[in-house]
Amino acid sequence: MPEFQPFLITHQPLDPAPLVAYAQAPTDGAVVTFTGVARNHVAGRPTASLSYEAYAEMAVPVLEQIAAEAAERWPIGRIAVHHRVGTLAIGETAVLVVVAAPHRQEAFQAAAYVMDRIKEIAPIWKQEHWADGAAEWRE
Amino acid sequence: MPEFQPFLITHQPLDPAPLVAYAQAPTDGAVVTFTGVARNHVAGRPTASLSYEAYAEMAVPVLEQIAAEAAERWPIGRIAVHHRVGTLAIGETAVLVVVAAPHRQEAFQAAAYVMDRIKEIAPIWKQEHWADGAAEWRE
Amino acid sequence: MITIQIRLFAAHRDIVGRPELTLAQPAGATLGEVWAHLVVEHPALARYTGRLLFAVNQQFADPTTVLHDGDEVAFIPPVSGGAAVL
Amino acid sequence: MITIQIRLFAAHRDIVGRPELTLAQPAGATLGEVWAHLVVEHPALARYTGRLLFAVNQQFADPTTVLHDGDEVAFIPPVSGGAAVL
Repeated sequence: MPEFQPFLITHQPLDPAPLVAYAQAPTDGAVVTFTGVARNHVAGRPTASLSYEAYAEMAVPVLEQIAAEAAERWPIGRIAVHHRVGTLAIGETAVLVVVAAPHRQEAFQAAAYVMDRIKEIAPIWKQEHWADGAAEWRE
Repeated sequence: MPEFQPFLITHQPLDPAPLVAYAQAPTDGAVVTFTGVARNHVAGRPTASLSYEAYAEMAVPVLEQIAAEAAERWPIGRIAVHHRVGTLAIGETAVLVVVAAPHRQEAFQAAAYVMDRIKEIAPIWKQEHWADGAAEWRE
Repeated sequence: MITIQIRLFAAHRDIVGRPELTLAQPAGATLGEVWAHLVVEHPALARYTGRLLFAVNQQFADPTTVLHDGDEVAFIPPVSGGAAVL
Repeated sequence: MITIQIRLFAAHRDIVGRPELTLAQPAGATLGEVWAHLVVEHPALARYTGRLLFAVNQQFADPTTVLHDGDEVAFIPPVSGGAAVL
Protein backbone atom coordinates (compact mmCIF):
# COMPACT_ATOMS: atom_id res chain seq x y z
CA MET A 1 0.00 0.00 0.00
CA PRO A 2 1.55 3.32 -1.00
CA GLU A 3 2.26 5.93 1.66
CA PHE A 4 -0.46 8.54 2.09
CA GLN A 5 0.31 11.70 0.15
CA PRO A 6 -1.09 14.81 1.82
CA PHE A 7 -0.80 16.84 -1.40
CA LEU A 8 -2.01 15.05 -4.47
CA ILE A 9 -3.29 15.60 -8.01
CA THR A 10 -5.20 12.52 -9.10
CA HIS A 11 -7.57 11.11 -11.70
CA GLN A 12 -9.23 8.97 -9.02
CA PRO A 13 -12.44 9.92 -7.19
CA LEU A 14 -11.69 11.77 -3.96
CA ASP A 15 -12.50 10.49 -0.47
CA PRO A 16 -12.13 12.79 2.55
CA ALA A 17 -11.70 10.00 5.13
CA PRO A 18 -7.95 9.37 4.65
CA LEU A 19 -7.23 13.12 4.62
CA VAL A 20 -9.08 13.62 7.89
CA ALA A 21 -7.35 10.59 9.42
CA TYR A 22 -3.98 11.96 8.33
CA ALA A 23 -4.61 15.51 9.54
CA GLN A 24 -6.11 14.75 12.94
CA ALA A 25 -3.64 14.63 15.81
CA PRO A 26 -4.50 14.08 19.50
CA THR A 27 -3.70 17.72 20.25
CA ASP A 28 -6.09 19.04 17.59
CA GLY A 29 -9.69 19.52 18.67
CA ALA A 30 -10.86 20.91 15.34
CA VAL A 31 -10.77 19.55 11.81
CA VAL A 32 -12.27 21.57 8.96
CA THR A 33 -12.90 19.86 5.62
CA PHE A 34 -13.72 21.81 2.49
CA THR A 35 -15.25 19.88 -0.39
CA GLY A 36 -15.49 21.57 -3.78
CA VAL A 37 -18.12 19.91 -5.93
CA ALA A 38 -18.94 20.08 -9.65
CA ARG A 39 -22.14 22.10 -9.91
CA ASN A 40 -24.99 21.76 -12.38
CA HIS A 41 -24.85 25.38 -13.45
CA VAL A 42 -22.41 28.27 -13.64
CA ALA A 43 -23.84 31.77 -13.56
CA GLY A 44 -27.19 30.28 -14.47
CA ARG A 45 -25.98 28.31 -17.51
CA PRO A 46 -26.55 24.55 -17.19
CA THR A 47 -23.38 22.44 -17.13
CA ALA A 48 -23.26 18.79 -18.20
CA SER A 49 -19.80 18.03 -16.82
CA LEU A 50 -16.49 19.62 -15.91
CA SER A 51 -12.95 18.68 -16.62
CA TYR A 52 -9.86 19.71 -14.73
CA GLU A 53 -6.31 19.80 -15.97
CA ALA A 54 -3.21 20.45 -13.87
CA TYR A 55 0.46 21.14 -14.34
CA ALA A 56 0.91 18.34 -11.85
CA GLU A 57 4.71 18.55 -11.37
CA MET A 58 4.23 22.15 -10.29
CA ALA A 59 0.79 21.96 -8.67
CA VAL A 60 1.91 19.65 -5.87
CA PRO A 61 4.78 21.93 -4.75
CA VAL A 62 2.42 24.92 -5.01
CA LEU A 63 -0.08 23.18 -2.72
CA GLU A 64 2.76 22.51 -0.28
CA GLN A 65 3.76 26.18 -0.46
CA ILE A 66 0.18 27.30 0.22
CA ALA A 67 0.00 25.00 3.24
CA ALA A 68 3.28 26.45 4.53
CA GLU A 69 1.86 29.97 4.13
CA ALA A 70 -1.19 28.99 6.20
CA ALA A 71 1.01 27.44 8.89
CA GLU A 72 2.94 30.70 9.16
CA ARG A 73 -0.26 32.70 9.66
CA TRP A 74 -2.17 30.51 12.13
CA PRO A 75 -1.30 28.01 14.90
CA ILE A 76 -2.56 24.94 13.09
CA GLY A 77 -1.68 21.29 12.73
CA ARG A 78 -1.59 19.25 9.57
CA ILE A 79 -3.04 20.16 6.20
CA ALA A 80 -3.95 17.88 3.31
CA VAL A 81 -5.14 18.86 -0.17
CA HIS A 82 -6.25 16.49 -2.91
CA HIS A 83 -7.32 17.82 -6.29
CA ARG A 84 -8.92 15.73 -8.96
CA VAL A 85 -8.20 16.05 -12.68
CA GLY A 86 -9.99 14.63 -15.72
CA THR A 87 -13.72 14.65 -16.42
CA LEU A 88 -16.12 14.96 -13.50
CA ALA A 89 -19.85 14.38 -13.48
CA ILE A 90 -22.07 16.86 -11.68
CA GLY A 91 -21.93 16.16 -7.94
CA GLU A 92 -18.44 14.68 -7.99
CA THR A 93 -15.77 16.15 -5.74
CA ALA A 94 -13.12 18.28 -7.46
CA VAL A 95 -11.06 19.30 -4.44
CA LEU A 96 -10.65 18.43 -0.77
CA VAL A 97 -8.90 20.69 1.74
CA VAL A 98 -8.50 19.43 5.30
CA VAL A 99 -7.00 21.52 8.10
CA ALA A 100 -6.58 20.37 11.70
CA ALA A 101 -5.91 22.76 14.56
CA PRO A 102 -6.14 22.98 18.33
CA HIS A 103 -8.95 25.55 18.01
CA ARG A 104 -11.76 25.86 15.52
CA GLN A 105 -11.39 29.52 14.53
CA GLU A 106 -7.91 28.94 13.18
CA ALA A 107 -8.98 25.75 11.41
CA PHE A 108 -11.80 27.62 9.63
CA GLN A 109 -9.63 30.59 8.71
CA ALA A 110 -6.75 28.50 7.44
CA ALA A 111 -9.02 26.25 5.34
CA ALA A 112 -10.66 29.29 3.73
CA TYR A 113 -7.23 30.80 3.09
CA VAL A 114 -5.93 27.61 1.46
CA MET A 115 -8.91 27.52 -0.92
CA ASP A 116 -8.48 31.21 -1.77
CA ARG A 117 -4.82 30.66 -2.58
CA ILE A 118 -5.50 27.51 -4.63
CA LYS A 119 -7.78 29.59 -6.80
CA GLU A 120 -5.17 32.34 -7.08
CA ILE A 121 -2.01 30.44 -7.88
CA ALA A 122 -2.35 26.66 -8.18
CA PRO A 123 -1.75 25.67 -11.82
CA ILE A 124 -5.06 23.86 -12.22
CA TRP A 125 -7.62 24.69 -14.89
CA LYS A 126 -11.29 23.96 -15.23
CA GLN A 127 -13.16 23.48 -18.48
CA GLU A 128 -16.94 23.72 -18.38
CA HIS A 129 -18.84 21.48 -20.73
CA TRP A 130 -22.17 23.18 -21.20
CA ALA A 131 -25.40 21.28 -21.52
CA ASP A 132 -25.69 22.65 -25.08
CA GLY A 133 -22.44 20.89 -26.11
CA ALA A 134 -20.03 23.83 -26.04
CA ALA A 135 -16.96 23.86 -23.82
CA GLU A 136 -15.07 26.74 -22.26
CA TRP A 137 -12.01 27.20 -20.04
CA ARG A 138 -12.88 29.03 -16.84
CA GLU A 139 -10.59 32.04 -16.51
CA MET B 1 -33.29 1.45 7.25
CA PRO B 2 -34.34 4.53 9.20
CA GLU B 3 -34.61 7.87 7.45
CA PHE B 4 -31.54 10.07 7.72
CA GLN B 5 -31.84 12.62 10.52
CA PRO B 6 -29.97 15.84 9.79
CA PHE B 7 -30.04 16.88 13.47
CA LEU B 8 -29.17 14.11 15.85
CA ILE B 9 -27.92 13.43 19.38
CA THR B 10 -26.50 9.91 19.49
CA HIS B 11 -24.43 7.48 21.52
CA GLN B 12 -23.05 5.98 18.30
CA PRO B 13 -19.69 6.94 16.74
CA LEU B 14 -20.08 9.72 14.21
CA ASP B 15 -19.39 9.40 10.48
CA PRO B 16 -19.35 12.50 8.26
CA ALA B 17 -20.16 10.67 5.00
CA PRO B 18 -23.96 10.49 5.34
CA LEU B 19 -24.12 14.13 6.48
CA VAL B 20 -22.14 15.28 3.45
CA ALA B 21 -24.26 13.11 1.14
CA TYR B 22 -27.41 14.60 2.65
CA ALA B 23 -26.24 18.22 2.51
CA GLN B 24 -24.78 18.24 -0.98
CA ALA B 25 -27.18 19.34 -3.72
CA PRO B 26 -26.32 19.74 -7.43
CA THR B 27 -26.55 23.53 -7.08
CA ASP B 28 -24.06 23.63 -4.22
CA GLY B 29 -20.40 23.88 -5.17
CA ALA B 30 -19.11 24.05 -1.61
CA VAL B 31 -19.48 21.78 1.39
CA VAL B 32 -17.75 22.63 4.67
CA THR B 33 -17.48 19.96 7.35
CA PHE B 34 -16.44 20.78 10.89
CA THR B 35 -15.27 17.88 13.05
CA GLY B 36 -14.86 18.48 16.78
CA VAL B 37 -12.55 15.90 18.29
CA ALA B 38 -11.80 14.87 21.88
CA ARG B 39 -8.34 16.24 22.63
CA ASN B 40 -5.63 14.79 24.82
CA HIS B 41 -5.26 17.93 26.89
CA VAL B 42 -7.24 20.96 27.95
CA ALA B 43 -5.29 24.06 28.87
CA GLY B 44 -2.22 21.88 29.22
CA ARG B 45 -3.78 19.35 31.60
CA PRO B 46 -3.77 15.79 30.19
CA THR B 47 -7.21 14.27 29.62
CA ALA B 48 -7.90 10.54 29.58
CA SER B 49 -11.40 10.73 28.13
CA LEU B 50 -14.42 13.00 27.80
CA SER B 51 -18.09 12.43 28.29
CA TYR B 52 -20.95 14.41 26.85
CA GLU B 53 -24.47 14.67 28.14
CA ALA B 54 -27.39 16.34 26.39
CA TYR B 55 -30.93 17.39 27.13
CA ALA B 56 -31.75 15.54 23.96
CA GLU B 57 -35.44 16.44 23.63
CA MET B 58 -34.44 20.09 23.64
CA ALA B 59 -31.01 19.86 21.96
CA VAL B 60 -32.39 18.65 18.62
CA PRO B 61 -34.86 21.56 18.27
CA VAL B 62 -32.10 23.97 19.34
CA LEU B 63 -29.84 22.60 16.59
CA GLU B 64 -32.68 23.10 14.10
CA GLN B 65 -33.13 26.66 15.37
CA ILE B 66 -29.41 27.39 14.97
CA ALA B 67 -29.51 26.05 11.40
CA ALA B 68 -32.50 28.29 10.67
CA GLU B 69 -30.59 31.29 12.02
CA ALA B 70 -27.68 30.51 9.70
CA ALA B 71 -30.03 30.14 6.72
CA GLU B 72 -31.44 33.60 7.44
CA ARG B 73 -27.98 35.14 7.46
CA TRP B 74 -26.37 33.51 4.42
CA PRO B 75 -27.51 32.07 1.09
CA ILE B 76 -26.78 28.46 1.90
CA GLY B 77 -28.20 25.05 1.20
CA ARG B 78 -28.66 22.19 3.64
CA ILE B 79 -27.15 21.88 7.10
CA ALA B 80 -26.67 18.74 9.19
CA VAL B 81 -25.41 18.50 12.77
CA HIS B 82 -24.73 15.30 14.69
CA HIS B 83 -23.54 15.42 18.29
CA ARG B 84 -22.33 12.44 20.21
CA VAL B 85 -23.07 11.79 23.88
CA GLY B 86 -21.58 9.30 26.31
CA THR B 87 -17.92 8.56 26.92
CA LEU B 88 -15.44 9.34 24.15
CA ALA B 89 -11.85 8.26 23.89
CA ILE B 90 -9.23 10.78 22.82
CA GLY B 91 -9.38 11.21 19.05
CA GLU B 92 -13.07 10.31 18.75
CA THR B 93 -15.43 12.75 17.09
CA ALA B 94 -17.77 14.67 19.41
CA VAL B 95 -19.59 16.80 16.86
CA LEU B 96 -20.03 17.10 13.10
CA VAL B 97 -21.38 20.22 11.41
CA VAL B 98 -21.88 20.11 7.63
CA VAL B 99 -23.00 23.12 5.58
CA ALA B 100 -23.50 23.13 1.80
CA ALA B 101 -23.75 26.33 -0.22
CA PRO B 102 -23.39 27.58 -3.79
CA HIS B 103 -20.24 29.51 -2.80
CA ARG B 104 -17.48 28.66 -0.41
CA GLN B 105 -17.33 31.88 1.62
CA GLU B 106 -20.88 31.46 2.84
CA ALA B 107 -20.34 27.78 3.59
CA PHE B 108 -17.31 28.62 5.78
CA GLN B 109 -19.04 31.49 7.55
CA ALA B 110 -22.23 29.56 8.23
CA ALA B 111 -20.36 26.50 9.53
CA ALA B 112 -18.32 28.66 11.91
CA TYR B 113 -21.50 30.42 13.05
CA VAL B 114 -23.29 27.13 13.72
CA MET B 115 -20.41 25.92 15.88
CA ASP B 116 -20.31 29.22 17.79
CA ARG B 117 -24.02 29.01 18.51
CA ILE B 118 -23.85 25.35 19.53
CA LYS B 119 -21.32 26.35 22.16
CA GLU B 120 -23.50 29.26 23.27
CA ILE B 121 -26.95 27.70 23.57
CA ALA B 122 -27.18 23.98 22.76
CA PRO B 123 -27.99 22.10 25.98
CA ILE B 124 -25.01 19.76 25.76
CA TRP B 125 -22.40 19.43 28.48
CA LYS B 126 -18.91 18.09 28.51
CA GLN B 127 -17.19 16.41 31.43
CA GLU B 128 -13.43 16.08 31.32
CA HIS B 129 -11.93 13.00 32.89
CA TRP B 130 -8.39 13.97 33.74
CA ALA B 131 -5.49 11.62 33.41
CA ASP B 132 -5.06 11.84 37.21
CA GLY B 133 -8.54 10.37 37.77
CA ALA B 134 -10.51 13.51 38.63
CA ALA B 135 -13.51 14.65 36.58
CA GLU B 136 -14.92 18.10 35.97
CA TRP B 137 -17.81 19.63 34.04
CA ARG B 138 -16.63 22.15 31.50
CA GLU B 139 -18.41 25.45 32.09
CA MET C 1 -50.98 24.90 43.56
CA ILE C 2 -49.29 23.61 40.44
CA THR C 3 -46.98 20.66 39.96
CA ILE C 4 -43.91 20.99 37.78
CA GLN C 5 -41.26 18.58 36.64
CA ILE C 6 -37.67 19.79 36.91
CA ARG C 7 -34.89 18.33 34.74
CA LEU C 8 -31.35 18.60 36.05
CA PHE C 9 -28.16 18.15 34.05
CA ALA C 10 -24.42 17.96 34.45
CA ALA C 11 -23.13 19.77 37.54
CA HIS C 12 -26.67 20.63 38.67
CA ARG C 13 -27.60 16.98 38.73
CA ASP C 14 -24.42 16.14 40.63
CA ILE C 15 -25.26 18.78 43.25
CA VAL C 16 -28.92 17.81 43.65
CA GLY C 17 -28.12 14.11 43.36
CA ARG C 18 -31.05 13.38 41.00
CA PRO C 19 -31.81 13.93 37.30
CA GLU C 20 -35.44 14.95 37.96
CA LEU C 21 -37.52 16.53 40.68
CA THR C 22 -41.26 16.96 40.98
CA LEU C 23 -42.14 20.15 42.80
CA ALA C 24 -45.40 21.70 44.00
CA GLN C 25 -45.45 25.48 43.68
CA PRO C 26 -48.04 28.20 44.26
CA ALA C 27 -50.06 29.21 41.22
CA GLY C 28 -48.30 32.09 39.45
CA ALA C 29 -44.82 30.92 40.40
CA THR C 30 -42.11 32.04 37.98
CA LEU C 31 -39.02 30.24 36.70
CA GLY C 32 -36.83 32.57 38.72
CA GLU C 33 -38.73 31.80 41.91
CA VAL C 34 -38.36 28.08 41.37
CA TRP C 35 -34.63 28.50 40.82
CA ALA C 36 -34.38 30.54 44.04
CA HIS C 37 -36.25 27.78 45.86
CA LEU C 38 -33.80 25.19 44.56
CA VAL C 39 -30.82 27.30 45.60
CA VAL C 40 -32.17 27.48 49.16
CA GLU C 41 -32.43 23.70 49.27
CA HIS C 42 -29.08 23.16 47.50
CA PRO C 43 -26.79 26.10 48.32
CA ALA C 44 -24.05 24.72 46.04
CA LEU C 45 -26.27 25.76 43.12
CA ALA C 46 -25.86 29.43 44.07
CA ARG C 47 -22.75 29.85 41.97
CA TYR C 48 -24.83 29.18 38.83
CA THR C 49 -27.22 32.07 39.49
CA GLY C 50 -26.83 34.52 36.60
CA ARG C 51 -24.91 31.96 34.56
CA LEU C 52 -27.64 29.54 33.55
CA LEU C 53 -30.24 29.34 30.80
CA PHE C 54 -33.89 28.56 31.51
CA ALA C 55 -36.28 26.41 29.53
CA VAL C 56 -39.93 25.48 29.86
CA ASN C 57 -41.25 22.56 27.84
CA GLN C 58 -37.98 22.46 25.83
CA GLN C 59 -38.18 26.11 24.83
CA PHE C 60 -35.86 28.81 26.08
CA ALA C 61 -37.60 31.05 28.59
CA ASP C 62 -36.60 33.75 31.05
CA PRO C 63 -36.78 34.04 34.81
CA THR C 64 -40.03 36.02 34.74
CA THR C 65 -41.89 33.27 32.85
CA VAL C 66 -44.97 32.16 34.80
CA LEU C 67 -45.29 28.38 35.14
CA HIS C 68 -48.33 26.22 34.64
CA ASP C 69 -49.38 22.88 35.99
CA GLY C 70 -47.50 20.04 34.30
CA ASP C 71 -44.71 22.20 32.86
CA GLU C 72 -41.29 20.62 32.30
CA VAL C 73 -38.71 23.05 33.61
CA ALA C 74 -34.98 22.85 32.85
CA PHE C 75 -32.20 24.83 34.44
CA ILE C 76 -29.38 24.69 31.96
CA PRO C 77 -25.88 25.08 33.37
CA PRO C 78 -23.26 26.71 31.11
CA VAL C 79 -23.08 24.63 27.96
CA SER C 80 -20.00 23.34 26.21
CA GLY C 81 -21.32 21.46 23.23
CA GLY C 82 -19.03 20.31 20.54
CA ALA C 83 -16.04 21.06 22.46
CA ALA C 84 -12.86 19.50 22.81
CA VAL C 85 -12.40 22.91 21.21
CA LEU C 86 -12.07 25.91 23.47
CA MET D 1 21.76 30.04 -28.38
CA ILE D 2 19.81 28.14 -25.70
CA THR D 3 17.09 25.55 -26.06
CA ILE D 4 14.06 25.69 -23.79
CA GLN D 5 11.06 23.46 -23.33
CA ILE D 6 7.68 25.22 -23.16
CA ARG D 7 4.68 23.63 -21.42
CA LEU D 8 1.25 24.79 -22.54
CA PHE D 9 -2.02 24.27 -20.69
CA ALA D 10 -5.75 24.75 -21.05
CA ALA D 11 -6.69 27.56 -23.46
CA HIS D 12 -3.01 28.18 -24.37
CA ARG D 13 -2.64 24.60 -25.51
CA ASP D 14 -5.87 24.82 -27.49
CA ILE D 15 -4.59 27.95 -29.26
CA VAL D 16 -1.12 26.61 -29.99
CA GLY D 17 -2.44 23.14 -30.76
CA ARG D 18 0.28 21.34 -28.79
CA PRO D 19 1.03 20.67 -25.12
CA GLU D 20 4.78 21.28 -25.51
CA LEU D 21 7.13 23.26 -27.71
CA THR D 22 10.90 23.18 -27.97
CA LEU D 23 12.29 26.58 -28.80
CA ALA D 24 15.77 27.92 -29.58
CA GLN D 25 16.40 31.40 -28.19
CA PRO D 26 19.38 33.75 -28.02
CA ALA D 27 21.45 33.53 -24.85
CA GLY D 28 20.10 36.02 -22.29
CA ALA D 29 16.49 35.71 -23.43
CA THR D 30 13.93 36.46 -20.74
CA LEU D 31 10.60 34.85 -19.97
CA GLY D 32 8.81 37.98 -21.19
CA GLU D 33 10.64 37.88 -24.49
CA VAL D 34 9.72 34.25 -25.05
CA TRP D 35 6.07 35.05 -24.33
CA ALA D 36 6.20 37.95 -26.80
CA HIS D 37 7.66 35.59 -29.38
CA LEU D 38 4.83 33.12 -28.84
CA VAL D 39 2.23 35.85 -29.15
CA VAL D 40 3.66 36.86 -32.53
CA GLU D 41 3.36 33.28 -33.73
CA HIS D 42 -0.06 32.76 -32.14
CA PRO D 43 -1.87 36.10 -31.99
CA ALA D 44 -4.84 34.58 -30.16
CA LEU D 45 -2.54 34.37 -27.12
CA ALA D 46 -2.40 38.17 -26.96
CA ARG D 47 -5.44 38.43 -24.76
CA TYR D 48 -3.55 36.57 -22.00
CA THR D 49 -0.75 39.13 -21.84
CA GLY D 50 -0.82 40.66 -18.36
CA ARG D 51 -3.16 37.94 -17.09
CA LEU D 52 -0.82 34.97 -16.89
CA LEU D 53 1.65 33.60 -14.38
CA PHE D 54 5.15 32.52 -15.37
CA ALA D 55 7.15 29.55 -14.15
CA VAL D 56 10.63 28.24 -14.80
CA ASN D 57 11.45 24.69 -13.76
CA GLN D 58 8.16 24.49 -11.80
CA GLN D 59 8.88 27.62 -9.78
CA PHE D 60 7.03 30.89 -10.15
CA ALA D 61 9.13 33.48 -11.96
CA ASP D 62 8.60 36.89 -13.48
CA PRO D 63 8.90 38.22 -17.03
CA THR D 64 12.41 39.58 -16.42
CA THR D 65 13.77 36.16 -15.47
CA VAL D 66 16.71 35.21 -17.72
CA LEU D 67 16.47 31.71 -19.15
CA HIS D 68 19.15 29.07 -19.37
CA ASP D 69 19.71 26.14 -21.66
CA GLY D 70 17.40 23.25 -20.82
CA ASP D 71 14.93 25.29 -18.75
CA GLU D 72 11.32 24.13 -18.59
CA VAL D 73 9.13 27.19 -19.08
CA ALA D 74 5.42 27.34 -18.33
CA PHE D 75 2.99 30.10 -19.21
CA ILE D 76 0.12 29.66 -16.82
CA PRO D 77 -3.24 30.96 -17.98
CA PRO D 78 -5.65 32.23 -15.31
CA VAL D 79 -6.19 29.39 -12.87
CA SER D 80 -9.47 28.11 -11.52
CA GLY D 81 -8.47 25.30 -9.22
CA GLY D 82 -10.98 23.75 -6.93
CA ALA D 83 -13.76 25.50 -8.50
CA ALA D 84 -17.13 24.58 -9.22
CA VAL D 85 -17.12 27.37 -6.69
CA LEU D 86 -16.97 30.93 -7.93
